[in-house]
Amino acid sequence: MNQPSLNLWVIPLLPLIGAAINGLFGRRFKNAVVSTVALLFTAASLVWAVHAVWTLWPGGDRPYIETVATWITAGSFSAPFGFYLDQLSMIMVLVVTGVGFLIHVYSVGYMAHEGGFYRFFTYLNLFMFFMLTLVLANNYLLMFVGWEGVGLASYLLIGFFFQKDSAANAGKKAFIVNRIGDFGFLIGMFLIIQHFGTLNYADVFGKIASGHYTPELGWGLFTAIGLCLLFGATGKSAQVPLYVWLPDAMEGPTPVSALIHAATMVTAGIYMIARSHAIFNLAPHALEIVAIIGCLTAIFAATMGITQTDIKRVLAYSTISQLGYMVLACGVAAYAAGIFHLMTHAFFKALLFLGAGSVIHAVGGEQDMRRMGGLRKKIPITFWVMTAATFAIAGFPPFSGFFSKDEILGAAFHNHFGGPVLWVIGVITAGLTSFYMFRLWFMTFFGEYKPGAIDEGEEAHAASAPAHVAHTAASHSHGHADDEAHGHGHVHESPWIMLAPLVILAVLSVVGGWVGIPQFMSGGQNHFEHFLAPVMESGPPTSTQAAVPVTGNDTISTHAGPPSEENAGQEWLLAGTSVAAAVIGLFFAWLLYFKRRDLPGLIAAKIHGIYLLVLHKYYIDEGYGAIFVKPLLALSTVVFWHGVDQGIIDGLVNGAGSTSKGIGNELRRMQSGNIRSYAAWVAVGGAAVVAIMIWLGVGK
Amino acid sequence: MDTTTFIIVAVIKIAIVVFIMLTGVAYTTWLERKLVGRIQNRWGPTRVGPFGLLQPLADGIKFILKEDMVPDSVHKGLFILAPALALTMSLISIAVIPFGGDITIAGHTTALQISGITHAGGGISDINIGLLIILGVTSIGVYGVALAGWSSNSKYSLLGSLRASAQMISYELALGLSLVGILLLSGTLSLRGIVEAQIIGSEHPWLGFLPHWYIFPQIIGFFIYLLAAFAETNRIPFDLPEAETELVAGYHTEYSSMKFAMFFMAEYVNMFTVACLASLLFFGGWHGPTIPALPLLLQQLLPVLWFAIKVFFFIFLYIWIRGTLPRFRYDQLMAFGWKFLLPLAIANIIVTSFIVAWRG
Amino acid sequence: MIIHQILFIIFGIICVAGAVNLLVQRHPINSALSLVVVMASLALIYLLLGAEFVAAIQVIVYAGAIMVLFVFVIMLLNAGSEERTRGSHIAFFVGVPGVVVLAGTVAWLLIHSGGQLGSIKISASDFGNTQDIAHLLFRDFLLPFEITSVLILIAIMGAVVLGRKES
Amino acid sequence: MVPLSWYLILSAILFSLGVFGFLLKRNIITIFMSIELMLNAVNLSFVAFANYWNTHPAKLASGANVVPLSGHVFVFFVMVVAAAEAAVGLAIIISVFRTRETLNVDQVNLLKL
Repeated sequence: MNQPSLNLWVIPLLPLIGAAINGLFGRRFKNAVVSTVALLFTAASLVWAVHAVWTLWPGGDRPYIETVATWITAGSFSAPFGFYLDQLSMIMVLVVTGVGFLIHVYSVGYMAHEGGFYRFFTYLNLFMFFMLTLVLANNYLLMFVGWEGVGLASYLLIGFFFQKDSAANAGKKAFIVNRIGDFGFLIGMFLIIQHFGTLNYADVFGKIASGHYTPELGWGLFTAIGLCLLFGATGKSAQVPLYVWLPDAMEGPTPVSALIHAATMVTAGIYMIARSHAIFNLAPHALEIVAIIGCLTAIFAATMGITQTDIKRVLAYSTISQLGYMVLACGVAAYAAGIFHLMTHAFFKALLFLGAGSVIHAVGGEQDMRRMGGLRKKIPITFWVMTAATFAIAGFPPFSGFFSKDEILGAAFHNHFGGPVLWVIGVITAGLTSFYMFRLWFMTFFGEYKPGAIDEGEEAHAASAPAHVAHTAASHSHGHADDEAHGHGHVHESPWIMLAPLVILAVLSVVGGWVGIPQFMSGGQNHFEHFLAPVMESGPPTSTQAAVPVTGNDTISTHAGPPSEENAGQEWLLAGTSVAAAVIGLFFAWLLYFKRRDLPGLIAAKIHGIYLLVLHKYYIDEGYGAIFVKPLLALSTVVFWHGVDQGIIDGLVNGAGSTSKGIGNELRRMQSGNIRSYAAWVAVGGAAVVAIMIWLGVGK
Repeated sequence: MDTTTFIIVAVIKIAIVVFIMLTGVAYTTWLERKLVGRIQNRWGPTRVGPFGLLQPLADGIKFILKEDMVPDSVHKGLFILAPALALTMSLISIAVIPFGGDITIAGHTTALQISGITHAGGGISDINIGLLIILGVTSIGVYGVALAGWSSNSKYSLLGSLRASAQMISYELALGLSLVGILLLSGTLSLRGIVEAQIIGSEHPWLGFLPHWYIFPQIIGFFIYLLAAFAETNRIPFDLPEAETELVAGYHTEYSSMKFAMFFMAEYVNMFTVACLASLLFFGGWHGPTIPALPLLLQQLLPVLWFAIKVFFFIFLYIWIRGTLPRFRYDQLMAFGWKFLLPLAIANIIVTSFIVAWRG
Repeated sequence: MIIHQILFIIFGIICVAGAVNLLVQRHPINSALSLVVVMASLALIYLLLGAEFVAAIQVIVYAGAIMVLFVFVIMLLNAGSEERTRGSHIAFFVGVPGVVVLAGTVAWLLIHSGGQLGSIKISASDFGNTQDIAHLLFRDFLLPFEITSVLILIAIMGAVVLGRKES
Repeated sequence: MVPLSWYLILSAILFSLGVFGFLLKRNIITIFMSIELMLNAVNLSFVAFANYWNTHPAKLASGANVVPLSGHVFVFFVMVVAAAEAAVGLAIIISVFRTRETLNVDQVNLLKL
């Protein structure tokens, strides 16, 4: 179809220009100029993205593929600078640019008093560039560029307060853990290259769609690719076992946490799995593992979230948990539901983080919820938007979270592989989510405002917890006290430049789910799913469907499929159950943190062992430290540092030096200062040259 | 012409030319003494023969008969070699100088030039690079002076020869460059060719009466040549190498009898060479009025007369200047050569080549 | 043209004799004069080859200017006979064999395959006359020619700087 | 009809003698003269080859004709370089003699560690 070029390359390029301007000249600009530049280019990117989506909306040729330039050509393999816009990347690009823009606006207010203002916006714009590259790329390699780039931006922004050791360490941790995941992604790409000879989506999926690859022919290959990609996704999207970096990433400024570590970057893994659904569809075992990992992450992180007292850490674990949901959705082949949840999550989690930022801003840099309370009256707008977000994430209808979560749970229930089990875990997670979110809500906004207070639970915890763990927690809770100290004592509402994005996001959190009201409720079709359907079914449904009887029970269905009329009752039941779980969570939170505030301490004392286990995040960090980091460190120290580096490499270098020195010392005797002896050497050299020329027969 | 005849004719020509040249040299000394005497208001040689005409002969006999002294502690080989080298080199120059057209004696036609060959069908060809050979031989002549001074193992000699070699190298540049204008105009290095170019050009005289001699377009080149030639021949006012008031007698202080005579002759032969060259290059060589009424032999010899007259004019000029001008100081000499003559010669070349190029 | 061969042999022998004399003589002025002899006879060999311009400038530039400069410097420095010093062992034990090998290989090569090269015919045409060289020099080789003039200029300045007495 | 190899042999002999002079002579001026001898030896082969190519027309690898006369031009350039070299070299010799008061190269051996 002939359509005008959309110039998709402009979308990522605009933030890059902004980053370049701010990065190169920002030091000399005033803050107003820096923020104007950053916002202008982000807004332009948003406008361009909307324009592109709008152009394609009424049934344009999708996917729209645009190749700007050849990047790498090696033999038959080539990876272009190409961009790819289909329904999936439309949603992603809108979420990224939209939420990104709002967070940029928010940041102008939030970062107003921080040092390195220009640096912050440079990094933020740089992040936008890479993220947009990631979602718009038309091949895995370019996606990987974005993938690595957002990792870089994330590293830079987590370590934004680099004067602080904990921030710098958190940055390094994020980077290194991500690298481990990237390794999997890379291996996956290599496998794709080896077997498909290309990394372009269109070609890879086209080859799969051509039907040469039936599950039994290539299930080993596809499982391997799928697992490798999944490993990559666990790194980027903070899934078990590589989730450990995300809580620490909260060291970054709060808008960063909102943008990168909640709304956009961490969803890259989900996007990647959804993008590769054609591969996963052919790898049922890989999908099973995806589902298991998602499920595990969801419940695991939810339990850890219960005990956290740092407001941002609660949200961080919540993010991990919600990401687990999305991975679960992918694992049960409900990619559309996963993406749907991704979108709604982007709205309400960004809102939660920004709201938390606003709260932190209001109480002067305090992040420990135990020192908050009763803020409902003092910062009413923040309270209301936080309320909307909390209800959204907890899954109360008609907030957006309800619809997306319900989609996932419904799909999980219908999954062939352990459907009910997954569903039960999902529902429990939903209840836990509701519980800890309302815990946050109650602790922050209700009760008495008690700056400086430490309740009994904390004392008990401090008394019993090992000292170094306490130190970690304390360093986090006081994290921004130094840097974000703008006016202790007086609690005040944030400026409108911060509140405006909050309000917009709040509206989105409320209504964002309505685009995907399931069929059994609305009676019509699920618009969101319908919208995404062409992409998600661009795989070979016929072949997979045909494969079902061959492979038997273990095979997946590509999609849970719209439930039939008879199942509507069951669907209502499932939805009701999840709402009930949310309500139960709300009730317990109200009971423990509003009605009987002494209870949490008692319970913690009662089940002290479990409490400590959860409080210390199941000692996963310590376990990793003992199993991987320390042996690696020891190995590096003994073998690579002392052995290879000092012994072999330094030995070679120093040996080369001392050898040449020795040779030079001997050859120095040749330099007698006697011209005639020099001439003798010249003569010998000339003789040698002539002899060699004759020997080789030059000129014959 | 077969090789034997060629050799015989060449030997005859060489003998005649050398005889005339040496006689000329001898009588130039007489002329010089006479003229300088007159300039200085005295008689000059008068005792030997009428007007002292036999004086050169007497001098020659004296030189030959005097004891040939070789001082101790000289470098003997070079001490003997040096005067011979000087005279040889000056005489070699004569070999390429044409004195006229050709001459027919007893049915044999030959060129009035040692290195010239007359072709059977008429026309004469001489050596293509005659001018270059003269320059090269002149430059070799420096060795005579330089070695003489050095081998004498005497400070005056050494200083004289140092001065001589520096002076001759310096002025050789100006000398060579002053001739480039001529070469540009004539387009040949052959001396005969240059003269013939002037003769042929004279069929259309400048301004209707001036012969087409290169003195007129190359007046600057001519004066540069003249000055450089004076320096090359170590004549006053550039006779610093043998400045008797400073260096006793310069490079030939230690020489006596026939060896001294050889230097003496070399200097006068060089004067002749330079004078011949000046006549050939700037004054049309043997070009002059022809008298068709004369017998063939005389007709053929008439150009030689014109040439001799022109050469005599330059010899006279040499002597005249010797009797008139004082000697330069050494730094003046070097400055004059390097800072005045050389740039002027280069400017002359540039202007000439522009004009030549402009006229196509 | 047996006469050419005879003349070549005569001048060649003079050349080699001069060069040997250059080595044998212990006083630099004798060596310099030997070199002048070599150059003069080379000029005659050039004339035999019909290269009259090259022969002329060989005499004018080499024998008449460069060697005069050498003689001048020898005279100026009043250089005496070569001293007998214990020279460089390397020059004797490495350099001389090296040169012998060099000369040996070249000689072997020339003797072995020199016959294939054929002879030089001295054509009656005026090959190597001044005009042709001038055409080549001022047209095809104009740039190198100008560059060498710059080289000469630099050499002059270098000589002046080196020769100037420290004030 | 002189064989080309005669010229080349003469050239080689002169060149080797030059090298021997360079190696064996002690006086710096003589050494310098040996260099001039080597240059002259090379010039001889240039001129010989110029004549040779004149009577044996040949083509270069690039397909262009060999210009025989360029041998003469090379000789011209060699002479120019030799002249420049002599000017500078002799100036160096003079300044060396001024400071070291010797022309013996074995005694001018400061050029070492």
